[in-house]
Amino acid sequence: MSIVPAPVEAQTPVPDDPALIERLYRNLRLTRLVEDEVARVYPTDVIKSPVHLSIGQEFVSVGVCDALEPSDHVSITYRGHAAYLAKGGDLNAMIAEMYGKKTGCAQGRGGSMHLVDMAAGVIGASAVVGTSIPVATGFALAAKRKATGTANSGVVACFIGDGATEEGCFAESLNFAALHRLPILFVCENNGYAIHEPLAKRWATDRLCERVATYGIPATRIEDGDVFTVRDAAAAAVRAMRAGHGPAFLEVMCYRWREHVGPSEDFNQGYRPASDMAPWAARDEVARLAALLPPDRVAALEAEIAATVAAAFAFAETSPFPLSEDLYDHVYA
Amino acid sequence: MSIVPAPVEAQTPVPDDPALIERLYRNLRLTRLVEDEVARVYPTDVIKSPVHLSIGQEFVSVGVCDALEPSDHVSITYRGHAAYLAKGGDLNAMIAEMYGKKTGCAQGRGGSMHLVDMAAGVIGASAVVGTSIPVATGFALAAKRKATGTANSGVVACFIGDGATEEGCFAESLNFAALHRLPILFVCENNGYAIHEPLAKRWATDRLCERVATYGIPATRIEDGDVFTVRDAAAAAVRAMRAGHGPAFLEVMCYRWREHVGPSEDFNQGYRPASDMAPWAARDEVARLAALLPPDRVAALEAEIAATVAAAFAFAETSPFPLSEDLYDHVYA
Amino acid sequence: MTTSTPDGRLLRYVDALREAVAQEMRRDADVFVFGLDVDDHKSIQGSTAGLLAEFGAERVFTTPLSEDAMTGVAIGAAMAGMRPIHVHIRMDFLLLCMNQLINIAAKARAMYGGSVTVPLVVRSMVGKSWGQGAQHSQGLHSMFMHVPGLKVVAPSNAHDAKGCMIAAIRDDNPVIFMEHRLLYPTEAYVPEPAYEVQPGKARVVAPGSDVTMVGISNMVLECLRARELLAEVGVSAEVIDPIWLTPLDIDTIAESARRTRRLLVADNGWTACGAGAEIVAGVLERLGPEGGVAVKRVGFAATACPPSPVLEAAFYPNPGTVASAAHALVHPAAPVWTPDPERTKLAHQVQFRGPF
Amino acid sequence: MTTSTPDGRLLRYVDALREAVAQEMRRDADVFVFGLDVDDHKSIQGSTAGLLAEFGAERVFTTPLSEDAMTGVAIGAAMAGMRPIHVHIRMDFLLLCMNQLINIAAKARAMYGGSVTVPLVVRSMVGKSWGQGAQHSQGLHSMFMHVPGLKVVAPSNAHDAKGCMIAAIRDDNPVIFMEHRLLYPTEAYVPEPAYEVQPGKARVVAPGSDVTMVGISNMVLECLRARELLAEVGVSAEVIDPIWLTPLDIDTIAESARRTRRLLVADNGWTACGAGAEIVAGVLERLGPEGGVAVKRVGFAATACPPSPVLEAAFYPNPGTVASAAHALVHPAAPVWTPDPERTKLAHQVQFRGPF
Ligand SMILES: Cc1ncc(C[n+]2csc(CCOP(=O)(O)OP(=O)(O)O)c2C)c(N)n1
Ligand SMILES: Cc1ncc(C[n+]2csc(CCOP(=O)(O)OP(=O)(O)O)c2C)c(N)n1
Ligand SMILES: [Mg+2]
Ligand SMILES: [Mg+2]
Repeated sequence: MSIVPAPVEAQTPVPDDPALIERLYRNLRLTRLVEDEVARVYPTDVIKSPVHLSIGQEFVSVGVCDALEPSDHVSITYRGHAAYLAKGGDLNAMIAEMYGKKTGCAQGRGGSMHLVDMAAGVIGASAVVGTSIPVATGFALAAKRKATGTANSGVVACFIGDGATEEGCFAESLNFAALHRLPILFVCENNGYAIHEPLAKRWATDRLCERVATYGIPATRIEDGDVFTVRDAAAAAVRAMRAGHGPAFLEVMCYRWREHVGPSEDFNQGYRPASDMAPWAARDEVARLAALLPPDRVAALEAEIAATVAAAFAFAETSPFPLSEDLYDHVYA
Repeated sequence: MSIVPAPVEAQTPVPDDPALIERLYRNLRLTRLVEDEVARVYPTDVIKSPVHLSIGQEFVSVGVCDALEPSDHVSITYRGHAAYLAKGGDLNAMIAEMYGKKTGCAQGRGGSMHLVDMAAGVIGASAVVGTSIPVATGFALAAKRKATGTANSGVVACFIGDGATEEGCFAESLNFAALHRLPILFVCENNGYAIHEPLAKRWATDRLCERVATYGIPATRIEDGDVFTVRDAAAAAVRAMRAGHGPAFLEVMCYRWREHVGPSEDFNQGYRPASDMAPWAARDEVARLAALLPPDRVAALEAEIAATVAAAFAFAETSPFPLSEDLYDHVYA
Repeated sequence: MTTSTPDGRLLRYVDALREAVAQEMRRDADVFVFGLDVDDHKSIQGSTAGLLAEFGAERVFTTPLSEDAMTGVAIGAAMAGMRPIHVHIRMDFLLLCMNQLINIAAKARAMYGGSVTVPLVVRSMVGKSWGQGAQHSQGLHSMFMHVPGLKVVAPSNAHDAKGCMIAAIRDDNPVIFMEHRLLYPTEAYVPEPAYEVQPGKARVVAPGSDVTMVGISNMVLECLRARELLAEVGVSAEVIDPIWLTPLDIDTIAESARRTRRLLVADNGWTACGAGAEIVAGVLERLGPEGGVAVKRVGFAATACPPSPVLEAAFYPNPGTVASAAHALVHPAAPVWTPDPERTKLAHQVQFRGPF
Repeated sequence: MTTSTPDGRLLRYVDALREAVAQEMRRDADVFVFGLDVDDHKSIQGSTAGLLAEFGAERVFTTPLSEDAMTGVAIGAAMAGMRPIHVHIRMDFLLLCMNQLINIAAKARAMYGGSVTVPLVVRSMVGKSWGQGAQHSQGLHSMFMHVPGLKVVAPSNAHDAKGCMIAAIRDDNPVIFMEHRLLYPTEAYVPEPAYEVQPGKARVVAPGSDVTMVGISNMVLECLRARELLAEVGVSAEVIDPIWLTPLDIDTIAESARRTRRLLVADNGWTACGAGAEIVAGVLERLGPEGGVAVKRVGFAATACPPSPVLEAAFYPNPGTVASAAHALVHPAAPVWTPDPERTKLAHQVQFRGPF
């Protein structure tokens, strides 16, 4: 079930909306730069925690989150840097968290796998695959109970991997969300692997969307690797949810460029060939969107983003560690 | 989603096979008589354990088990009297178990909700809904590993209720069984209720078979309430499984005539009208098959079965209780 | 407020639970009740009776048979600012919820650096007796006591059932609320206005000087009955109800054990790594070796609960076995004393109605 | 056989595990290994390395991410006569399996009147250290110790890893096999032929007279290191490794505590209702009040494991904190003694290689 994205020339038409293109590009580029920097510093051991990079998959989070309001919520995974940032999560607090600092978004108690920013609507991640799905569904229940019935009613986007769909709570959550018509958009980032295990060793068939649809949930598979396609599909789903139409599902095919956990490429390990990545690298959305913007604008953004990223790492570097006296903080409210 | 069975005149043709008719009738009648007797003695408190009667639903178990060999296995539920008997489970040991006697199939340690007869291929029941599904799947894995590749390769039939399909382990088990092409026939007895809660409060849609089919599992819904239809569908599925075609699924619509737990009718409780039962009572398979047999044969069978049932209750009545010294038996092998 | 005058009405445990929830639902629109069968006519043995009619299906609703995900839904709704009460008719079903309860509910606040709260109540009932068997009878409180971030409570009477439920609903942490089916019909004096029985305070239910008996959940009643039997043979037993198991009021128990020099814990579950082990270890760490305290745990027999009546009777501790074990602590050299079974039966009438 | 001459090879814990499984798979065609990622090139940190190549994909296979159902599959296959080894790379994931393990695996034999056996091994690894955080670091053995019908084992060295694994595979009961990631590279003398380290027998790892220190899993190593530090201040500590937690050899521990009159349990998990509570309560029930034993439990701090290095260091007991706690038991009136951190670091070099 190896998926190849649409070649660049065959993609859906680029929208005639420079502001949108710049917004998406800024988020794509920010995430890429952040993760490149994470990968660069990782061998120096300043981040004493596992990291799961989303390099190559950023377009999914960026496309989906562009359709959300600040008051909406996202539920992310341990591979959640892109969604955290795309939803507006605090960059300084994120890097500080990875450095184990007191200024981290979880005060050094979460680590890279448990990013959270309630102010930005990032409701947290779990290192136990799948467990965030029903929790996100509970947020959607609360959103529905508080729904104003207006176009501003809150929605939840729940990001998961292909592996998470194998957990029983996924099926249970779909049924419940559909039964109660909850405003939740499930977004499956199907990168074809759970760690090193390909879909063929885990899925009886690839008819995931068809299965989800049997709950009465509109389900769409996006194969072209195009951030605009993702954005349009998410925006349509969010509009429908705000109008009370209940949950929706997106399966977005993508590819993980780096190893499952850690900063490096892993094509030398033999479980997947580098050639699988080639078509994805060829239509890298970061590069593509850069090419859609005026070069001087790209340069200006680059300087700005690079400075932001550098400042975040400096912030993390210079922030204090928690004290061992803080050990019992927050066990109980 | 209230289901009405086919009227008697509209059912599938009766097979021209008197031995088959008699075999099915004998099992139907045996179960009915046993449960009628359970219901009769229940108020006297000889059975100090909850009972879940299958009265009205017997045709599902009887039809399916007729397609099985003695060396095949069935996994049953707490509402498992019919399947236990249809698979050839020991009647005396079953009644003695309900009486809490040492001669019970579980030596008084199981009770009505945990019938087991390994010699007959009845691998046990769980009072925690759904938990038996993956266990049955494990038996199917073992069956496949030991498969002779001949027509005698073992298969497993796993009986579940409609409520059990809502548990996550159901989806997990379907995926695994399909992925490994395990010889397991999942049989969902859809009686429309989990305790007093109708499907409409639990299922987002009734597209269960369609959902199961997305795993590549052939799935059939049987609505006519006809034991021959069930038997034929099961036989076809079992043949395919023995030939290595992997799992199959039957959703058999049926109706629970009595209260969820206990011996009585419960139409006075207001959660479902007696009129829902009427069409099912009108095409009661026990009565219908009796009418298909010669009256003297029916009378002879009745005498024989009644004697068997009476003997079983007498056996249970006169069997000794376990001793309190037996308390720690079988904690460890 | 953990004490009361007996001016409340005599109310059954089940009605006290219901009243507590109804009062809190009136007070706070964010409180809702859900779980399998909370809205049917049996209404969890009456404990949710009337709630659907008063508060409607948005706040009182059944669920699919999906305990794992429904627990996550409760957690998410709680993190989003609601106050869910998730109901299970048997505690055994919590084994389907362990991942959500322990990996998420217990940890969310600490793991997210204090940025969220999980004000969640998980109600479940221990289904002792009448052939419930291995999977419908477990008391699993000690597993939850093991886990930081959870609170655990096991009220033994109607007064505490109401006060603990209100405290649990108002608590900003996940609370595992353990009920007991045999307690449902028992009555106590229960004030009508809302009140809290706060976490962390045990109650000396009956004074004594020879042995301290700590009862968990319905074992408080069995200890009181055992106390009567012991009194007949001149043994004076103090009975303590910890009420809240997390946070556990080890001080009150240690103080009593320091006086009586004998500590028996009668638990509503297995003993290995159980609440009794925790209480014994906690008390002895507190008292030090000079305490010289004799200790004993009684609880479920170390096997799966058998439905056959003979075996079931042997499986559970009862006033007779509790009294006998306490007697052996007080008179270690004496021959084993077993109370007259007829008197043990009589002891089953004893009820504790307050004052509290 | 629980003793050996040091004539085995020096083998790493991880290789000892692998060797045990490979030998048993050769011996018995019904043994198979499955679980997430057992067949990839990382092979559960090497512990399943080579098995796929030798035994093929029918006996060594990964699964979907479906821990709940996969546990049921393992139970069913075991009931059907196979001998599954179900592998989890983190013990935390067992929280997804509690229903199957506790409601079915532990109870099946008793609940079905002895008509079935469940010869199942559930391997899982505690993921201590290096920022694993709240959900990848738990030691949940005490929850399993609570449940009759399960056996629980936590070998602390390569010799026992092999012997316990072979015993677990041959056992006709479900065995929860707790490994520790920090133990994987540690070496001990391991005989090449198959042997069993049988359930129910603890080992006195190092003799002493002032205090009995029981270590669980890798805490055995930390106790040995603490013992060195204590020796420098004239305190003689006996170190005991229970090896099997169920069945638990309380006799050996009680016998030691009776001699030393001081008992410290260093656990690889939280203390509330933990293995330490069980050991303390079991010993004191055994010895009676005349024992006059001073007791202390140390274990994980009562919070979710934090990944930040400073907090993580405070979260886990270490040779220094263990030694300090033992010292306080021996010299209750003395001021708190904390070993020199430099010496504590040195103590981290200590390894226990046998003889066993
Ligand atoms: C419940 C659970 N099982 C196993 C693991 C180990 N594990 C960590 S990440 C992962 C793969 C998840 O794959 P997928 O959902 O596709 O997400 P991806 O890593 O590809 O983004 C696994 C199996 C886990 N963390 N939690
Ligand atoms: C996991 C679990 N949740 C809830 C219950 C309580 N309960 C017992 S039977 C039942 C209904 C099951 O319905 P279904 O699967 O349709 O079977 P039926 O009783 O209709 O045969 C429920 C909810 C249980 N025993 N186990
Ligand atoms: Mg993936
Ligand atoms: Mg049903």
